[in-house]
Amino acid sequence: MTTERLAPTQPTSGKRSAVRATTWLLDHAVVALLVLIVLALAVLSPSFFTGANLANLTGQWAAVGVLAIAATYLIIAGGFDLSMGATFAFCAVVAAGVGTQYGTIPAYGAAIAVGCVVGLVNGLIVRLGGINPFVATLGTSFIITGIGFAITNAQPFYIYDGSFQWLGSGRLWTIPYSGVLLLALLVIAGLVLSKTVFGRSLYAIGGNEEASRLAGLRVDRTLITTYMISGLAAAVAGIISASQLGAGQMTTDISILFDALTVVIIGGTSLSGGVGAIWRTGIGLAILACLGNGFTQLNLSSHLQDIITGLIVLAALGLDRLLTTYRKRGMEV
Amino acid sequence: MTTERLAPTQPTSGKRSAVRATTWLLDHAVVALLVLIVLALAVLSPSFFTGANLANLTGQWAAVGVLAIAATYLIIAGGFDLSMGATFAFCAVVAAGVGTQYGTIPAYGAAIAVGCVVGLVNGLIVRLGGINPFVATLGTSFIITGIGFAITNAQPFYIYDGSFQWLGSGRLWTIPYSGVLLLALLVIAGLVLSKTVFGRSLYAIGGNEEASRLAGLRVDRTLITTYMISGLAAAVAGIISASQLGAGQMTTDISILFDALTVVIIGGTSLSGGVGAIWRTGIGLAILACLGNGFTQLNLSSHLQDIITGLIVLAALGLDRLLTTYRKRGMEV
Amino acid sequence: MSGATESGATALEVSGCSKTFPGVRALTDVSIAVGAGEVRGLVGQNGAGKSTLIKVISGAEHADSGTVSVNGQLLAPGVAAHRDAGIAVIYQDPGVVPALSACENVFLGDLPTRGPFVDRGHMRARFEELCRELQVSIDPSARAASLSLGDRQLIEIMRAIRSASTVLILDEPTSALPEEERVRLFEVITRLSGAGVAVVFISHDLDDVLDICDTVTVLRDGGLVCTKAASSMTRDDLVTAMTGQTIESAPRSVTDRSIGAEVLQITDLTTRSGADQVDLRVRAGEIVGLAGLLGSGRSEILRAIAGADRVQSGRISLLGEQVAWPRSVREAKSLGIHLVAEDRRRFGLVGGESTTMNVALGGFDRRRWFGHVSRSAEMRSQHEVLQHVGYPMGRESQPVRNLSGGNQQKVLLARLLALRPRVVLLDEPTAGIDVQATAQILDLVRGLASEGAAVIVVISDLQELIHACDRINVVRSGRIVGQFASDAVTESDILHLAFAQPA
Amino acid sequence: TVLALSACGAGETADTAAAAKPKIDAPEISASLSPMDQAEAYDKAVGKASTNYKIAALNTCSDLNAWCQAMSKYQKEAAQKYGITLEVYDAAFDPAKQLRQVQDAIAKGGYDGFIFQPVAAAPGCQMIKLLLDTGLPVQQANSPVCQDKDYHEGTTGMVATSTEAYYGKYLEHIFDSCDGKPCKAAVIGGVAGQDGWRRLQAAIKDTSAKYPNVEIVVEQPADYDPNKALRITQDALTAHSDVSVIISAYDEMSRGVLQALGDAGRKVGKDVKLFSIGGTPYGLSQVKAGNFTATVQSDPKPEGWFSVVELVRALDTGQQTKGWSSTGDWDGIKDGPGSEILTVENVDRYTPSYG
Ligand SMILES: Nc1ncnc2c1ncn2[C@@H]1O[C@H](COP(=O)(O)OP(=O)(O)OP(=O)(O)O)[C@@H](O)[C@H]1O
Ligand SMILES: Nc1ncnc2c1ncn2[C@@H]1O[C@H](COP(=O)(O)OP(=O)(O)OP(=O)(O)O)[C@@H](O)[C@H]1O
Ligand SMILES: [Mg+2]
Ligand SMILES: [Mg+2]
Repeated sequence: MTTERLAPTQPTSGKRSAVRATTWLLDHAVVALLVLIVLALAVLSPSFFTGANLANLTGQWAAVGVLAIAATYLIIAGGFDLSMGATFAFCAVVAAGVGTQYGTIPAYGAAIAVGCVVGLVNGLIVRLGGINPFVATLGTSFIITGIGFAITNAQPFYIYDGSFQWLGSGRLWTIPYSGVLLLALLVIAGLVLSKTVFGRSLYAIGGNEEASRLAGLRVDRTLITTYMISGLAAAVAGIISASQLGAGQMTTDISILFDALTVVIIGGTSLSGGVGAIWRTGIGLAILACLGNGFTQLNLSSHLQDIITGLIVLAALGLDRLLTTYRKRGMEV
Repeated sequence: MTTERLAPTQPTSGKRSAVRATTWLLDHAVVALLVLIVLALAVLSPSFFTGANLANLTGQWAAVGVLAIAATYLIIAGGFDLSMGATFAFCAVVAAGVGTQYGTIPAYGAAIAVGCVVGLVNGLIVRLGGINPFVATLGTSFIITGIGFAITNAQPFYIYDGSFQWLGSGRLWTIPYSGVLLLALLVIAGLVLSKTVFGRSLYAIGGNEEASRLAGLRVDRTLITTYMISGLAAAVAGIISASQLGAGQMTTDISILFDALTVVIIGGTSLSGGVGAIWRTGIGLAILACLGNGFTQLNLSSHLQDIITGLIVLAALGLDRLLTTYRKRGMEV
Repeated sequence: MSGATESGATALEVSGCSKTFPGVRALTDVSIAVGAGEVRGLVGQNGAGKSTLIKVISGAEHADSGTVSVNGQLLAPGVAAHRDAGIAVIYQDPGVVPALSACENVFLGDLPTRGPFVDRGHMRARFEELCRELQVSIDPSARAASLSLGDRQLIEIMRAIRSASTVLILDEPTSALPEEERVRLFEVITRLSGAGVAVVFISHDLDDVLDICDTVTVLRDGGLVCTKAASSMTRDDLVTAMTGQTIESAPRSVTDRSIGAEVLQITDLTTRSGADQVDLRVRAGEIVGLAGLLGSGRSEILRAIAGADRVQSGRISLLGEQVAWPRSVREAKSLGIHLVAEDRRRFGLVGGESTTMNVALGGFDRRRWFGHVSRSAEMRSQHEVLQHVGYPMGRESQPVRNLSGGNQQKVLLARLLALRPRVVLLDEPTAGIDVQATAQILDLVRGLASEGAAVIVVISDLQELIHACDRINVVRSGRIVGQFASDAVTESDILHLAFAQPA
Repeated sequence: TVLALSACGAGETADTAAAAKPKIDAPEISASLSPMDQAEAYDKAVGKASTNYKIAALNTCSDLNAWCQAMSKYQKEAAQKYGITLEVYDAAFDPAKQLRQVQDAIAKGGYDGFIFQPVAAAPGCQMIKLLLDTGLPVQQANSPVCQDKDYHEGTTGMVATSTEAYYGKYLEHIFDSCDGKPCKAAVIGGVAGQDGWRRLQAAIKDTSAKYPNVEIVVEQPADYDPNKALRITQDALTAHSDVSVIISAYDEMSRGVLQALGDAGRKVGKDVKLFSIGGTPYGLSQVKAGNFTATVQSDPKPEGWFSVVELVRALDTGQQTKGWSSTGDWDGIKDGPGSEILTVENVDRYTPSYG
């Protein structure tokens, strides 16, 4: 009886460290999930754990990954950009279209310029107009799609050009340049987010916008910049895709955006803002990439793929939830 | 000079009522938008203002409208259901599949049961699991799609049965029964939302969940019920579609959900919860219906339609924003 | 109140209540009994468990063990059941639903119906009745979003007294109430208790508690310390019971500070949000207080000076030199003007971030966007200042939302101190904070002043304000209507001026 | 009917790059035969592979609808008959996924050849290049890539249905049905920007130029969604009550068109003609019932079956089946209904290979 009374008020250091360990474990449960998936694949599919396969994966998920990085920034800062899918397609077309006429540098430049302008417009509408970001970017998404189709008349642009396709088809040893770019961006974006004033400002703004403003942060400027980063990322993803395919075409298919969001969510970045990390998005990306690769190698039906992806999304959320509850408990001990 | 100084502290009743009038006008600006569109169409397309055309419109948008009504409820209460698109398709298949074997009543009943179960599961996950509704229903959406494809093996079900198709192809004078159902549901849902305890609770919960809980509202139960209504609506929309077409087939296309959300948003129901109305959704529906109708009748490019839809979404948001600002100012007068 | 403790039969009885939140024991075996017509005070330090006890009584939290009964009847769980038994609560954090009308807000959770529909006629009639009872006029159809803060609080009070037939509980209702409404609320309490309603009143204002309560219950660390007649206790007794130790009030200390040259001069400040032709002067080492009713515009004046709100007109001089009016918080900060806003959770802290980050945030505007932020370096550089403000060291990396109100305020002060401010603007730095922490924070403010800062502070508790300041300006309808030296002023002088009707 | 074998070793046979020596004793097939006839001839004459080749089938889909399922089934049956191993990759209509699968298949290695069904022409262009770059034989199926009209140079053959020429032929049939009189037509289309709909649109543009009497009054995408088809058809009929020809881009979508026609009290065959596309079991039943004026075949069997045959032929003999093996030239069509265009006159002679 006496000991039980004492326990809550005087926790032993052993108990405290056990709680810490559990919290840490739950916090890194996505990593465990990834390890599990990788192990399962290694056993089931002999060709999974080959250098060539893993190297390919980086290039295959480069476009999705770049979008996911920017989405992570924006979501942490409390924003959202539904127009990334449309901007991605539009920028791919711009790159391919300009590239056929004026060469690679102008092509990439034009796509990036378009992406940044779209991002700027989104940022201005959302921040200065004070409009809900989901809805505002749904609106711009319609507009971008319409404009893209109208000016290309829905025709694809083909571009066969070594320099244009260098990024998409060249390789550093076995790793595609696009994959190298993705890995580099993950590292840089991770460092910027966790170690710079700009990065920490995103957490602060997403966590409490008004308090951040009153602490002297330039909230509007920071968020508009983040929307521009989002547009820029859509452009870079578009360039990667155009360069990998040697073609660009408008499409109404925004599944690439859903892939990117699924990646962010599986990683554990919260849609309510203020919480998340690039390493999480990296893990989420790896999970989705391995799953897709494994599904193909094991030749699972696309229905089963859907079901498993859905269950993993829910599992990631459940873990996150468990973590939050447990952390509260650990905290007071 | 003197009069100007006095004005803010002692507003004349004229000024006050001017403010009221402006606020009212802004609040009903979507109606003006609809009137504008209708007038434009009446001039441009001679066949627009015919009874047959308007009657057709109600049937064409019945499924979208039913989804939009439920989405309005859920969004006002601070919830969200991304899985409605998948549930819609699944329930259409269930209705058609069961209908071919067991007749109309069991078919409709089975679809409704499935819809309610999906809604219940969503509600339980979101509320009892305490998970972000966007993400949770994204997860269930994957799962429903996967299950739907797996059990139907992607086969369509055809049903030629007078009673099954009665709802979709019968007419009251010139109005399709499905259109009559939509109009009736709009009226009933509007009354329930504005005049009953349940309806008012949705505003209360969406506006301030904690205050509602402390005031004795059964927040979880109300919200879970609303998720069930959302599933039910997806089932009804699925039944309407199956009955109109005499067939049901699984699809990955969730554009019907985007249509429904666009309708809700154009109407002016806010995604942040606590604000909105069914009449607004009705107006939003009419705007989207008229636009689509006019574009086909005039055979304008669908790309242009995308652009205009996007602009209308942004305009609706801009108006709402203006209204909020103006209302704040009006209060101080 | 009336002095007489002629309380009738036991109206409310809580026996043996314990409540554990994950990892923290909020209540341990608490039993209280409140008689019909009795006004019971409930005091304790922050986190003592007062609000938790109230939530158990109202049915909003389910106790792990123990029972609640009203008039001898055990209550079923759930807010609705407790409400139907005649228990009503005015909560610490006001909660109205913005999109619903004033009237619907009063009947929230208990809308009257006629057939399937809400009975608006009945609701409105009852609403007008309540308005008359409280002698206020609120448009029943106005959306709550468009009501002033004071009116919203009134809505909550109306909601509570509407259904309080047996027990009325007030959880720090006065912390957001202006004097006028406060007085009216006390009248209502008197009337209800006279009519046999048991009242439980929670406040950190111990004088109020001793003033209006018949008996006082003290909680400490979730346990019951004592219940005594109010007449038999003094303020110091209560403090001792709450803290388990004796605290001397800090002595007034104008003398050990030298007041220097004029640092800040504001002329003709007018804002759309409420400030009206405000003139203010503050000298180095001086603490100037702003007194006024709720909604008088005190916060708006501070926010305008800090660059947080847009101004319509106004001139500002620093150390005698006229400068352009700061158009953002950032600009104000670069002039050395720093604000610690009211409501620290909403306007001060990023709850999910650590103490280290919350303190560091204050310096972000002086740094380049891609400047390196290192946690360990920040922690080292903040060590001294955190220790100085009396922060419990070792918790720097936990999210600040887990800290007590007092410690949260210390984090904000640490952020301020790290910036070496020239002008300091403090809005309600002691709101909702217990006696001990309040004393510490006011000491820190004095420390800041003695290092040469010019300080303007808003505190609603007039006694505290007089105690803390050298000079007090009274604000009414956004204007400065009078000024007092604090060693020659009484609370009633201030109130008199604050209430005076414009000629 | 088309079995025409010429003497061994004579005539201009198909390309030879890799094939120094045939691995199988196969009869020479005249290159003057149509590509589909060459494939059929090979299938009848040989019908067996020399060894158990391992082949990757990079399909546009294999289980998302009945057509995909049937096509994959016939691929597998052909593989079984020839005694080869087929590994199926299912892109589920997603070009991004298909690119990954192409890369995965190449990286995995161990294949003797590829069958490639592009999800879309533009991305498919790069993918077919990647596949050809492996030096292994690549068989194309289902749909053209790049800016090709049909066959892609360097592949072992191309078995497909819906090229622009296929639509053009059908449209001429449709426009001819106006008998040179003024005639208004509405087109209920596919998904904006997608290849199938773009090819149909291009064919409409070209064919319309030849038929000044035909006026296209409505041409709108309906996303292959019967609900949208219903909507657009109703709107088209109210705006242009004198529409006499309706062209629907897919049989399943035509069910929405039919519903709209019924609602408007219009009867196919009496005052309006409905031309559908797809030749699905549902479409055929509607043609039989007189609800569709016609539909045009798109049989999954020849697409699945002969893509395997042509690849095995290349592997075993080094001969490519150059050009477009149109499923319209398949015996199942030629000996059955006699035409790709299925109307009430010939529909009874056609049995689809699925459904
Ligand atoms: N929902 C909750 N989850 C976890 N802990 C809680 C919860 N609510 C209260 N607590 C904890 O219970 C204890 C008592 O809190 P309570 O709010 O009852 O104190 P209080 O006396 O009302 O303080 P204050 O004067 O600050 O209002 C505190 O340690 C608090 O952190
Ligand atoms: N929520 C609100 N919306 C609109 N105007 C408000 C609101 N709250 C207050 N006001 C207006 O702003 C002005 C000042 O209000 P405020 O309550 O901030 O004053 P204050 O003196 O700082 O009071 P306190 O600091 O005690 O809360 C008043 O004119 C009031 O009517
Ligand atoms: Mg409390
Ligand atoms: Mg204030």
